[in-house]
Parts: sequence; C-alpha cells; structure tokens
Amino acid sequence: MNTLIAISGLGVFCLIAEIFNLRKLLVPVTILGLLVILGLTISEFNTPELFNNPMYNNMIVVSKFSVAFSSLFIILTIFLVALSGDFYKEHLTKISDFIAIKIFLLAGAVAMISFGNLSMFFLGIEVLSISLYILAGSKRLDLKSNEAGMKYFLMGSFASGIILFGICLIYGAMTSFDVEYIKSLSRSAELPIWYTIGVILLLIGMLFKIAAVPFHFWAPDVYEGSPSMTTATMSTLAKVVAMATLFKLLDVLNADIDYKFQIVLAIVSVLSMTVGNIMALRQNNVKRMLAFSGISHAGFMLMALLSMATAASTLLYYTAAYALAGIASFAVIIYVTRDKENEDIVNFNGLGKTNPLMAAILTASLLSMAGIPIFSGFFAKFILFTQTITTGYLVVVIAAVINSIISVGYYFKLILAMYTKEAAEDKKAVPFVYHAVAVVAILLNIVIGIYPSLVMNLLN
Amino acid sequence: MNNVINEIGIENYIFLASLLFCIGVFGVLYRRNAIIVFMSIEIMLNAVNLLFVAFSTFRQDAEGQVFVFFSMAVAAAEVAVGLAILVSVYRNVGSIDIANLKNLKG
Amino acid sequence: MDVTTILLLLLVGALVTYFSGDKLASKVALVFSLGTMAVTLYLLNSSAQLSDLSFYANWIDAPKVALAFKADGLSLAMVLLTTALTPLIIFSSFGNSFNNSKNFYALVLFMAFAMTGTFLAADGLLYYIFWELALIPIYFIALIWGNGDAEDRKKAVVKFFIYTLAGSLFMLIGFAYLYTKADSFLLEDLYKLNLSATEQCYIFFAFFLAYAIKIPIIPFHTWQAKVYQKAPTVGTMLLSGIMLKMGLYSVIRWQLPIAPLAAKTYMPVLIGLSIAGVIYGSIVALRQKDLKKLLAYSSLAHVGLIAAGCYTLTIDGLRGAVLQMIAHGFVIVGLFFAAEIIYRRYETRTIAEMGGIRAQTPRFTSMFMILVLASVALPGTFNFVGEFTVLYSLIQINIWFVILGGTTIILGGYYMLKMFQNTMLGETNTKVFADVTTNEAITLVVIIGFLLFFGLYPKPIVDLVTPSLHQILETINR
Amino acid sequence: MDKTLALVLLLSPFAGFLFNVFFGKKVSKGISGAIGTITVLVSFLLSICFFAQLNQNGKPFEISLFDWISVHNFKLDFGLLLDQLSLLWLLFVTGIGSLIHLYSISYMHDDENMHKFFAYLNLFVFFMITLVIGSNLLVMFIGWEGVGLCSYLLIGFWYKNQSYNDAAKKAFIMNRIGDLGFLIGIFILGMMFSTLNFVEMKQALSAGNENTLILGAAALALFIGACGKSAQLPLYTWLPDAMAGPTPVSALIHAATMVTAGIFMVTRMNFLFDLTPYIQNIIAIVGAATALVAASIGLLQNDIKKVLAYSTVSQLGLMFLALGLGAYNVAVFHVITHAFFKACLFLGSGSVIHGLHGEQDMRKMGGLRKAMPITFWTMMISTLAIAGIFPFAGFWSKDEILMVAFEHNKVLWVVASIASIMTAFYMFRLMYLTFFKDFRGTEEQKHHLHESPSLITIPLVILAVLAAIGGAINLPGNTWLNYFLEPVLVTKHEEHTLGAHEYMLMGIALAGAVFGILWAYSKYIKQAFVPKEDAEIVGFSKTIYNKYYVDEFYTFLIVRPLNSLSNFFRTTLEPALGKVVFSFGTVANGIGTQGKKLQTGSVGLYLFAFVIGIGAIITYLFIAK
Repeated sequence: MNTLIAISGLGVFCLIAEIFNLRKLLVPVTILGLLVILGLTISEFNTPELFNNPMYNNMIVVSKFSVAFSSLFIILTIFLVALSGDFYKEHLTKISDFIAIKIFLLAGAVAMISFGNLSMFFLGIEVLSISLYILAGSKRLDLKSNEAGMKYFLMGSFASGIILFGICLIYGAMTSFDVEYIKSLSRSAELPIWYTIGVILLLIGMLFKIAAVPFHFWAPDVYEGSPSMTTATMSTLAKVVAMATLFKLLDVLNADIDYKFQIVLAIVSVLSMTVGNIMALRQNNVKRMLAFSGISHAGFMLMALLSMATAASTLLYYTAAYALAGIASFAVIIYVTRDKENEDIVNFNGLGKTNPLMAAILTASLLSMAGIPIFSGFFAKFILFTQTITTGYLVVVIAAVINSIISVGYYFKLILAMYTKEAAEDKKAVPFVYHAVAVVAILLNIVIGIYPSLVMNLLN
Repeated sequence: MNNVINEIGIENYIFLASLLFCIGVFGVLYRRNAIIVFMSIEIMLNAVNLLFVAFSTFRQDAEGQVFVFFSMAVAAAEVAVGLAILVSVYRNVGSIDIANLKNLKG
Repeated sequence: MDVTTILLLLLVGALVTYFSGDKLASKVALVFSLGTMAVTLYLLNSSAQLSDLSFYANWIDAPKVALAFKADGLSLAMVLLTTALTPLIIFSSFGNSFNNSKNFYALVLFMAFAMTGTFLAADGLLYYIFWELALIPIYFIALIWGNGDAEDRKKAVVKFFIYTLAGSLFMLIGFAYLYTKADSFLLEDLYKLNLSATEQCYIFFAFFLAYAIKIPIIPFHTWQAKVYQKAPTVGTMLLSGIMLKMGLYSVIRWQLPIAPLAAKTYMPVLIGLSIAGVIYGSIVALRQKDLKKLLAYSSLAHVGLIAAGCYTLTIDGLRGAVLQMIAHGFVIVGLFFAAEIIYRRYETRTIAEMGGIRAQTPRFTSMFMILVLASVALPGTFNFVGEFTVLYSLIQINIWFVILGGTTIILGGYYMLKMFQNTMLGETNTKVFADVTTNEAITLVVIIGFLLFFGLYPKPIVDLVTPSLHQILETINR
Repeated sequence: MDKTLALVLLLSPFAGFLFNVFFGKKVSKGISGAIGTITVLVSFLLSICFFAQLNQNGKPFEISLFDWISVHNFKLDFGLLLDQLSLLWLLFVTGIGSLIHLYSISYMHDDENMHKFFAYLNLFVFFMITLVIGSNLLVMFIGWEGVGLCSYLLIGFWYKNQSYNDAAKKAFIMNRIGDLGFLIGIFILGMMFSTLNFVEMKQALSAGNENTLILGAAALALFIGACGKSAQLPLYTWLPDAMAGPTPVSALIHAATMVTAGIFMVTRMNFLFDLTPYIQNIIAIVGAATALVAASIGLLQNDIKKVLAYSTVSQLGLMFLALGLGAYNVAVFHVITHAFFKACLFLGSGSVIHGLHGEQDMRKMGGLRKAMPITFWTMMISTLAIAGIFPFAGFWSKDEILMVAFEHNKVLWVVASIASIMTAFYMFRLMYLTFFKDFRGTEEQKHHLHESPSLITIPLVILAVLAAIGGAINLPGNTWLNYFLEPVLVTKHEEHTLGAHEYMLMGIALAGAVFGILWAYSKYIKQAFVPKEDAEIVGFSKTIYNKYYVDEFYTFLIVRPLNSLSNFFRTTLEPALGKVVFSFGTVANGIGTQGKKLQTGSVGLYLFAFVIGIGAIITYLFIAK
C-alpha cells in the first residue's frame, strides 16, 4: 500500500512540478523518486509481517507476488521515464503531463496487481487504461495517433463494460468484492450460474487487455499508430500488468480452474501464438511486427496459466524476460525512428555498420524474444515448456515450438536488414540515454538469463 | 424493497440488465457515429450499474451501491478522455464517422 | 585444472580478440587458440584418471540445472578435434583480409567455445545451451563475411538457421520431457531412466530431428550445400570440420544411451537412411560445378557413413564413427582450404574455370592430391582406419549395408578424382597460379602430417576413446 | 638384425621416393634416376639374402612392427611375413623393378618431370613390397590400394593430356570396384576367424567346421578384388587404356608385377579357395573366358602397346585358369616367366617407340630389324617365349597350364589352346609388322632410326636371357619351384610323369603355336598385308577392333545412367527437396499475406470478432461436458 501511495504522490508531484518550472529536472527527479520507491518496495519484500496483513479494509493485499511484480513494473517505468526525456523534447512544455500520466499508469498497475478487493482492481485497470488512451492519442496533430487513440478507446471502454458486467455478476453471486471472501466461497458453496458467466466475462476482459486471439485486433493498429513511447509502454508495461492480473484473477476467483476452461485457455493460447506469429511474418512496420509478436507472446504466457500451481514464478520470469527485451528493443527502435515518418524496416538498414552497439542490442533483444540461449527469453520458454509438459499439455508445447520456429523468421528479417543491407544515411550521434537504457535492459535480461534463479526463487 | 425484488425475481433484473447491455453492445457494433457509439457504451455501463443496485438490494449489502459511484466516476473520466480524442479526430478528419478510421490496417 | 580451463580460455580469448582491434585480432585469436590446444594436450597428459578433469557446480535450482562438464575419452577426443582445428582454421585465414576482423575472429573463438562446451556438457540443458549458442556465431560469420550474391546468401543462411533451430527445439521438448521424468538434466540421471518403449520412441525422434538436420542425414540436408558455398571458407571449415560432428557426437552421447530401445527397433531404417545419404551425396557430387558444393556433398556422403556406424550400436561402429569424425574433420578442412587457395588466385569456385594448375605449382598439387586420397580413404591415411572400422561394423548388421555403404569407396574415388582432374590437371592454364605461400603450406602440411601419422598409428586416439565408448555401449545394452 | 634388414628392404624404395620428391628437382636427372634405381636394387639384393637364408633353413620369417587397427574381435598389427611365396614375388618384383628403373633413366631422359617419374616408380615398388610381404590381409590391402594409386599416378603421368587422365581415373575406379570386393572378403574373414593374419587363418581353417557358404562368399569377394587388380572379365577394360602411361610403367606395373597381385592374393589364400570348389570353378571359367576374349581382341589391334596389353590380359586369364584348377604352383610359374618375357616385350616396344619418337601405330612401322638389331632379337626371343615355342620359358609354363586344364576339363583346355594359338598369331603379327618388310613411316623418322642406347638395351638383353631360360626353374622332372612352394600350399600338386600323354599334349601345344606363327607369316609376310585405316575396317573385324564395344556398353549401362541420375538429383531433386523445406515458410508467409486482409482497420469488425469470441467461449463452456 505504501508503494501505491508513494507512486500516486510522485504522480502528483510531477503535475505540480510544472508550476515550479522544474521541467528540465523532472526526468532525473522522477527517476530518483522511482528508485526510492523501488527500494521501498524491495524492502517490503523482506518484511513478511506486512504480508496478508489487512489494511484499509483489505483493499490492498501485499504479498511476495504483488511486491515482486510491482518491483518489475517500477523498473520498467524507470526505463520508460528515462526514455521520455529525449522523446518529448519537442513538447517540453507538456513533459510533466506525459511523465505524470506514466506515473499514474504505474499507480494503476500496482493497484491491479495488489488488489484485495474487486473495486480496487476495477479502479486500477481503469486508471491504467485511461492513461493509455491519452498516451495513444497524445500526438494531437497526427492522424495515425488520433486513430489509434480512438480505436483503443472504443475497444478499451467496450472491454471495460464487459469487465464491469463480470464484476457485477460475481458480486451478485458472492455479495462481496473481497477476494479472500470470494476465494473461500468459490470453493465451497453451490454457485449460481451467473457467477461462472461473470468470471468468464471478467477473464475475457483481461484477455482483451493482453491482446489474445480473438480479442487482439486492436493491438497492431494501436501499436502502429501510437507514438513509439506509448507503444513501448503498451507492449511492455501494460501487457505485463494485464498478464499478472489475469493470473491473480484466475487464482482468486476459482482456485482449481475447471478442466473445460483450461481447454479454452489452451486453445486461445495456441491461437494467439499462431495468429500472432504468422501475421507478423509479412509486416514491414517494426512496431506493427512487434505488436503481432506481442500477441504471440501473450499466447506463450497464457500457456503458463495451464499449470496454476507453478505459474507464478514462471510468469514473473517470462514477463521480466519479455519486458526487458522489449524495453531494449524499443530503446533502439525509438532512437532509429525518432525523426522518421514511419517505423518501416528499411529504416534499420545498415544499422550494423552505422551503429554497431545499437544493432547488437536490438539483435540480442530479438534473439531473446526468439528464445535463443543465454538470453532470458530462452529460459522463460524452456521453463514454460517443462512446466506445461508436466501438466500434460504436450500438444500445446509442440504448437509452441513450431511457433518459436516461425517467430525466428520475422525476428531475423529485422536482423538481416541491420547487417546485410546498405545504410541510407551516415552515422548519427546517439543521446546517452538511449544507450544507457538499452544496455542496462539487455544486461539485466542476460543476467537473469544466466542466473534464472535470481528471479525464479523470488516467489518460492 | 427486498420484497419487491424477491417478488419480481432477481433473474428478471439480470435479464433486464443483460438486455440493456446487449442493446449497448449492438449499438457499439452497428453505429458508425462516434457519439452514438459513446452513448451505447454508456448504456452498457449503466445497465451494469442497474444490476449492481439490484444485487445490492437483493443481497442487503451496501457495497454494490458504493461500487456504482466508482463506476460512474470512472465512466465519466473515460468519456471525457474519449471526447477529447474525438475532438482531435474531428479537427484532423472533419468527421466523426468511425468507419473513416481505416488508415491503420494490414 | 579441469576442463573448464579450456572453455574459459576460449571465452576470454574471444573477448580479448574483440578488444585487441582489427589489426591484431587474427594474431591474438591464433595465440589463444594455440594456447587452448596446448592446455587440452596438457590436460590429457596430466592426469591418470580422465574423470579427474570433470567439473561440477550447481547453477539453477529450479529447474535443477548444473554446470556439469564431463571429461572422458570421447568428449576429450572431440575437444581435441575442436581445439586442434581452430588454430589451423584461424591460421589458414591469414591470407584473407576481413572487414571488422576483430568481430570476425572473436566470433570464431566464441564458436569454438560453444562447440567445446557442447562436447563437454554433461547436463542436458547446459548441453542444449551450448548447442544453440554455437549456431549464432556461424550465422553471422556466414551472413556478414560470406560470398556470392547477398540475397541468395541471406536466403541460404536464414534457412540454415531456422532449419537447424527448428530441429533443436524438438530436442528441447525432449529434454523437457526427460526432466519431468528424472527431475534432473544430469547425464547419469538420464541414463538411469527407465522409459517405456513408446516414450523412448518420442524422445528418440525428437532428438533425431535435431541431429539429422545438423549432421545432416538425408532428406534433411538441403541447407548444407548452399551454406557451405556461401559461407566464407573459415565458416565452411568450422561448419564441416567441427559443427557437423556435434550432431554425430550427440548421437553417441545423448540419443543412443537415453533411448536405446528405439535405436534398436529402428536400426535398419536409421542405417538405411544414413547409407542412402552416402550414395545420394556421392551421386549428386558427381556433377557438381562448384568446387565448394562438391565438397559439401562429399561431406554429406561421408557423414552418412559415420552416422550409419553410430547407429549400428556396436563398439566398432561407435569407434569407427569417432575416428572417422576426427579424420573427416581434418581432411575436409584441408580440402576446403585447398579450394580457398585456388580461389585466392583464380577468384572462382567453378570447376570448369580451373584446370591446368598442376604444372604451375607441383607443391600444391601434391598436397591437394594427398588430401583427395585421404578423403577417399586410401589405406595409410587416418580416414581409412575410420572407414574400415565403420564398414566392419556394418557387416556385423547386414552384408547389404556394407555393400551399399561400400559404394562410397567407388563413387568417392570417382567424383574426387574427377574433381581433381578438372581442377588441377590438363593443359597449363593461361592464368598464372602463384605457388603456395609458406603460411598456406604450413596449414596443409600439418593436416597431412596428422592424417598420415594417425593413419599408420591410430593407437593413441583409439586408446583414448575406446573405454568411454565401452561405457556408453554398456549403458545402451543395460 | 633380420628385422632391420627387412625394414630396409621395405623402406629403401620409400627413401628413394622421398628423396626424389623433395630433392629430385634440385639434383640432375642422372642422379635422380640413379638414386631411384639403387634403392630398388638394395631391396633386390636384400631379397636375395633373405631368399638364400630361407632356401637354407626353410623357416618363414615373420615380424610384427606395431599395433595398427583394432576392432571388437581382433587386433591387427603392422606385420611382415617373409615366406617362400612372398620372397619369390619379391625377387622378381625388385629384380625386374631394378631393370626397368635402369631402363627408365635413359627412356625418360627427355622428360622434364623425370624425378617425379622415379619418385612414383619407387613408391610403386614400395607399395608392391608392402603388398607382398604383409603378414595379414589388411597390410596387403595397403599395398593393394597403394599400387593402384601409383598406377593412377603413372598412367596419368603426362597429365596435360586429359584422355590420359581419363585412363588413369578409369584404372583407379575399376580397381576400386575390385577393392570393395576385397574389403568385403576381408570383413567376412575377420568376422569368421577373428584374425586376418595368414598363418593364423590357415590354422583356423585347417580345424575345419566352417560354413562353406560363408567361406564361398568370402572367396568370391576376394576373387572380385583379384579381378579388378588383375584385369579379368568383366573388369579388364582399364588395362588396355592404362597403356597411356610411359612404356616402362606398362612394363613394370601393367605387365610384370602389379597385375599379378590378384594371382598372388589367390595363391596366398589358397587354403581358403581350396575349400570352395564352386568359386574355383568360377575362377577357372572367368580365367579361360578372359584369355579367349582378350586374345581375340589382340588379333586386330594396331597400337603396339595395345596388342601387348591384351596379350597381358589374356595371359593373366590363363594364370587364373590355373588358379581355378587348384594348380597354384603352375600359376606362379607362369607369373614368373610371363614377367620376364612380357617385361621384355614392353621394354622392347618402348625401345621401338623411343626410336620412332613416340609412334605407336604398327601400320607406320616396319623394317626396323636392321636399324634396331638388339631390340629385334630380344623381342624375338620373348615372342617365341610367349608363343610357347620349345624350349623358351613360356613353353614350359604355358604347357603346364594346358596340361592341368586337360586333366580337369577338356572344354577349358580347348579354350586355352585356342587362346594360345591366337597369342602366337598376334605376337608374330606384331613382330612382322614392326620389324619386317619396309619402313612405312615418314622420311624424317626413317632418317633418325637408330638403336637405343645401352641403358635401354642392357635390361632388354637380361630379360631376353631370362625369357629364354627362365623355364628352368620348373622343368618337368626338375620341379624346384614346386618343392619350394610346397610349404605355402595346402594341397600338394601331383607330379606329372612325362608319359606319352604328356608328350602328346606338348606336341599339340607346340603345333598350335607353330600354326599361329605360320598363319601370321602367310598373311603379313607372304601377302604383305598391312592393316587398313580405322575407317575402312568393317564387319566382325570392326567389332573386334573396337573391343566388342565393351567400353561403350559400360558407358551406356553404368556411366551414363549414373551421370544422368546425378544430373537429375542435382537439377531436380535437390531443389525440390529444398523447396519442401522452404514451402513451410512459403505457406506461413502466404497465410500471413491473406491474414493481413482480415485486419481491415474497421473497429466494427474488430468488435464483432470480440463479441463472437465471447459467444464462442461461453457457448463452449456450457455445451462441452
């Protein structure tokens, strides 16, 4: 709870900072603040007395799970904020808005992951979503950005309606929004049919958020149209948050998921992977490609939910690996395309020559997403496969493997462009911050790749 | 109040709310005017709010009604943002027909 | 000191090479690779028990993965092959100049590191990681420093990468499955598993896909010729000299002992497929127009025979396979180097544009000739020892296998001599062919010396590998 | 001490090879040739020493040098065995080898690569010695393949001519076909006896109880090997082509020594072949057929070396006939005498070619008797020997073969006799066309006609003497060779008592030879017939002249299908297989392209899919049980 309050406080501070004309200092100060909050959160991790200690009427429940994920969200936000400084340099007057929105987004995220009450969950997801609507449409004069914002808004609020409906039906069955209460009741009592429908609607709402097939259509369009910074946020932070929340929801709403629902999950998972990967093959826009790649990764992450008992650590590891690779790649993508009209793959031609370091980082992050060893993406997939085989879904694993193979196809398209094509322009200077973010993110990725226990042991 | 609900039957409230919700859904699906789409979404949300209140009464529990306040606030915020986006779309495109928003595809 | 020294030295070597700058890179890489070879030889001679060289440390707790490196005759023989060929390969490239040579040589050493790791790893996942890791450097080496039309090359290299990766991923599933059974990736634990026949089949074929593509066994070979042709010669040498052996080594180390029942059930099919590769590779090689492609197909034929040996599940088959792996590693590196020597002078790989070189450079001709003869397994060369042993194992299974597999003796002679005739003999070429330089000669002489010495006295290598192969065979027949 | 000497015997030619390879170019041609000759001579002298020793104590001498190859059921060492058979072979290999080296010093003097020539020759002798003195089949196989290699190198010695290279390649590959057979034989024997050592195998076999079927397979496989090396049907076609090499090579490798390796091997393994009568029959039939076919082709050849080549094939056939009939000693006898007269003939033809500056077509020779008397007389003696005229060496050995054949099978005897008559005919045809009548070459050549230098004629003379008196080692009644070989042969060869029967057979053989000679005389001396130009040859003669079109047949049956198969694989199957792999990618890409159309950008559609998704999931959950 302290984390949430601190984050909200920081958000408010960002808004006020504008008044005091602290715009130039805003980014460093925010990062500093976030680091402090990160420290605070991590310290919570080692104080077990906080866990399961009802506060504020059980609105927020702190647990190892929520702390670990919150830390991950904060780290991701630090990266995103760090990149914002340069990204919004032409909109310096509004920078405090942009940063504040990101911080509030983080607040929503933390609320989503540590909710103890469905109302908190609903507030969290709405804070997160509304922030994203704004960010998606934030390039006011750009038609693509407008369209992205509009589409995201329409579909997002539609999904919000579904989620709300779901919560309502659950409430009707349970007479409470308290998850502990729901959890215990869901195991014992005979439940009215609308409880199940409510759960399904709620989960479908989350599937929409993580962009799983067939609720994925918004993702490519919105990713492409949004400003790159927002795309980065959506594809890393927002996706990870939604995934973790989905896990938590499944955990609390129905401890033993019904076999039928597992089948649905398996099908959605396989469909997401397949559709995402195959559609990504023919994309020329890098952001769009990563959107489809994100859809397929959503499918992979859904696989983790097939074995709920061990899913928490797996999911934490997978999301960390995926998000860190995503941050690293977006750092490069933003750098490369920042004064380009679009994000077409041709913009990356010859990057290997003009900027070997950036090219290497992008390559590494793509390899990680493709699941090549020593990068954490490999372990993420591997642990996922092992776990899913243990549960008995060999077919899903085989589908996943085939998809991994397909995914190499488009990841390598980008790598090929960087190393085999001739560059259209000369080398240009890279602002320090891009290097810093990209290098730190990919190093973190590799470190957890070499020592998976660092992450895997957190939730045990 | 409770009697009323018991007499009518909670199922009927659920059907009503569902019906309203579906009307909202179809509105979103078939209308092309953005404003009307927004309104349809509002219908969906309000259908849910109605159901919340019904459940709240049915269960003799105040939490549901509190939740409605949250949901209304959120819906308001959402629509505010939505309208803002709509305005900028209108400025760029000169229309609020969502069928025109097809630049991003493929 | 244990085997990790070798690995560390190679890894450090790769880093130092990268930071040493373009001018020094090749020399630094050579020094490190020679150092590694020296260390390997020292290790081999330093301890009475090879197993003293093994290394074990915990790495990941859940899933339980260990940094386990097993040193026995088999793995050390393969490590020796790697560490002996790497300096040769690096040295052979001294006549070429590469853009960004620091990257290039660092990648070469890194690849040597990964391949050595593959040969040493005694933990399934560790092994898999090294296995995949070896793929990345060669991908970049072939892609960036390769030759020929860029689009074509890209297509070939990407196909190679995806194809081999695809196979490997199925192996990964196999390992994941094994882990759920054994709760460990350790080689010993996997050997101890009691899998049912059906399970063994699944595991076997999951592994087979990976190995059949890597080795390659027909019809999974389609990536090979193009990549060999397009990769720079150093890359081709690494691929054909060492990397193919990863697949064959893995068959012996992982596939057969873990799933022996399946291996026994499908033995005729597997041997048949391998031998079909021998014949097919030889026949395709007959009419190749490109020298490197021809050598690629010859390699296909040879590894087919080696694979057949592995799948006989006899001590002769395994031993012959290992001997032949080493012999083939050297000879194919030598042959590709010969092709490169010609390319440096004539800038062509088309056989039709060669010919008439012999009169101009008798020294080179003789060395090339010896390599050709070694490749067709003339008695007295190391290749004969290997080929003989493998064929002898085949006859223990079925005489037809040896008759069909033995056609390599005839067809191999045919296409290699035809190639030699068309490249080297005939009316003196109008283009000047400068005699081999000292550097080039040293490389070739070392290879030839190795092949001839061990051809007559293979005992050291046989004694090195035999005990470990007996152990593996015991596991297979448990 | 003996071990050292044996090693010197083996390695001396190898040292010569190394010297000529590394320093040959730096020293003068004379020195290079001298070194080559001396090293072989050393081996020859040492062979004599060993031979004398063995003749005294009769004990074979076996040494093991080091472990070589090991397989699961046995270990092979690198061992040498000097027994009666190997020493006999050593003697004539190194002896004739020395003579031919000597001859080559002069013959090859004008060649720029003379040092290489000697290097190869030395290497050949080295491998031939290895083949002969190996104590087990695999060491023999080293030599076996090694001599094949040297044969390849020497046939293609003039490497600028691609057709010579083709001939070399052909020789190597046809030999390799045989080698595969040999290897399979080795494998089978290894499986059966757990050893490949000759002495041990012999002991194991004498214990009996072996499966004759498997033994037969082994024997057949080994015989296929012998067919390849010794140019028997159907693998003989490489030998005539091998005449592309320099003439001393033809004399040494393709007449006297290497091609007899098959006979050596069969004799070595006589304890095996004796147990497999079916295979022996096959050997005898193949031998007789080869003798006849080759002799008939020889009748009409116009290239002087080709005639001798077919003659060699034919004579080898006779030797195999003897082997097949179990008369190993007779075969060995004929090998030795044949080595003498055939080496002499080849060297003589070389002398003629040398004199005519490379002309090999007999139609452009004639009348050389006066210009080259030594060559003529030495060749005449050898021709008489090969034709089987009393009392030259060939008479005795060939007569023995015919006699053995007569005893076993009359048909074989008839075939062999016809082949002998043909031999007499074509050999005298050769002599008449070359040395008699008038010279038919150009004026220029005529002007330069001269007898060859003494380095060439000395070997000729020595060989001619041997061809004349070489039969003495095994005269009926004085059968030294038979006694000498007794320890290495399993079945004892029964003595011929020289009765009326035998004399009659001798008479018939002699008469046949004389008939052949007279036939040739009438045609080429009396009628002064000169063979026609290639284009004018018609009818059956044409078929024979073109060697029964066997080469064309092989090309049609094997080489062409192989090449078209290769082309098919290369141009069709390979890309197709490649496409199969690519097709996965293509299909995925295709679906991707189609899928892009689904992503229309319309929010309505997206929402529609959303709702459908909800509907589908809910429906599924409630319908599925």
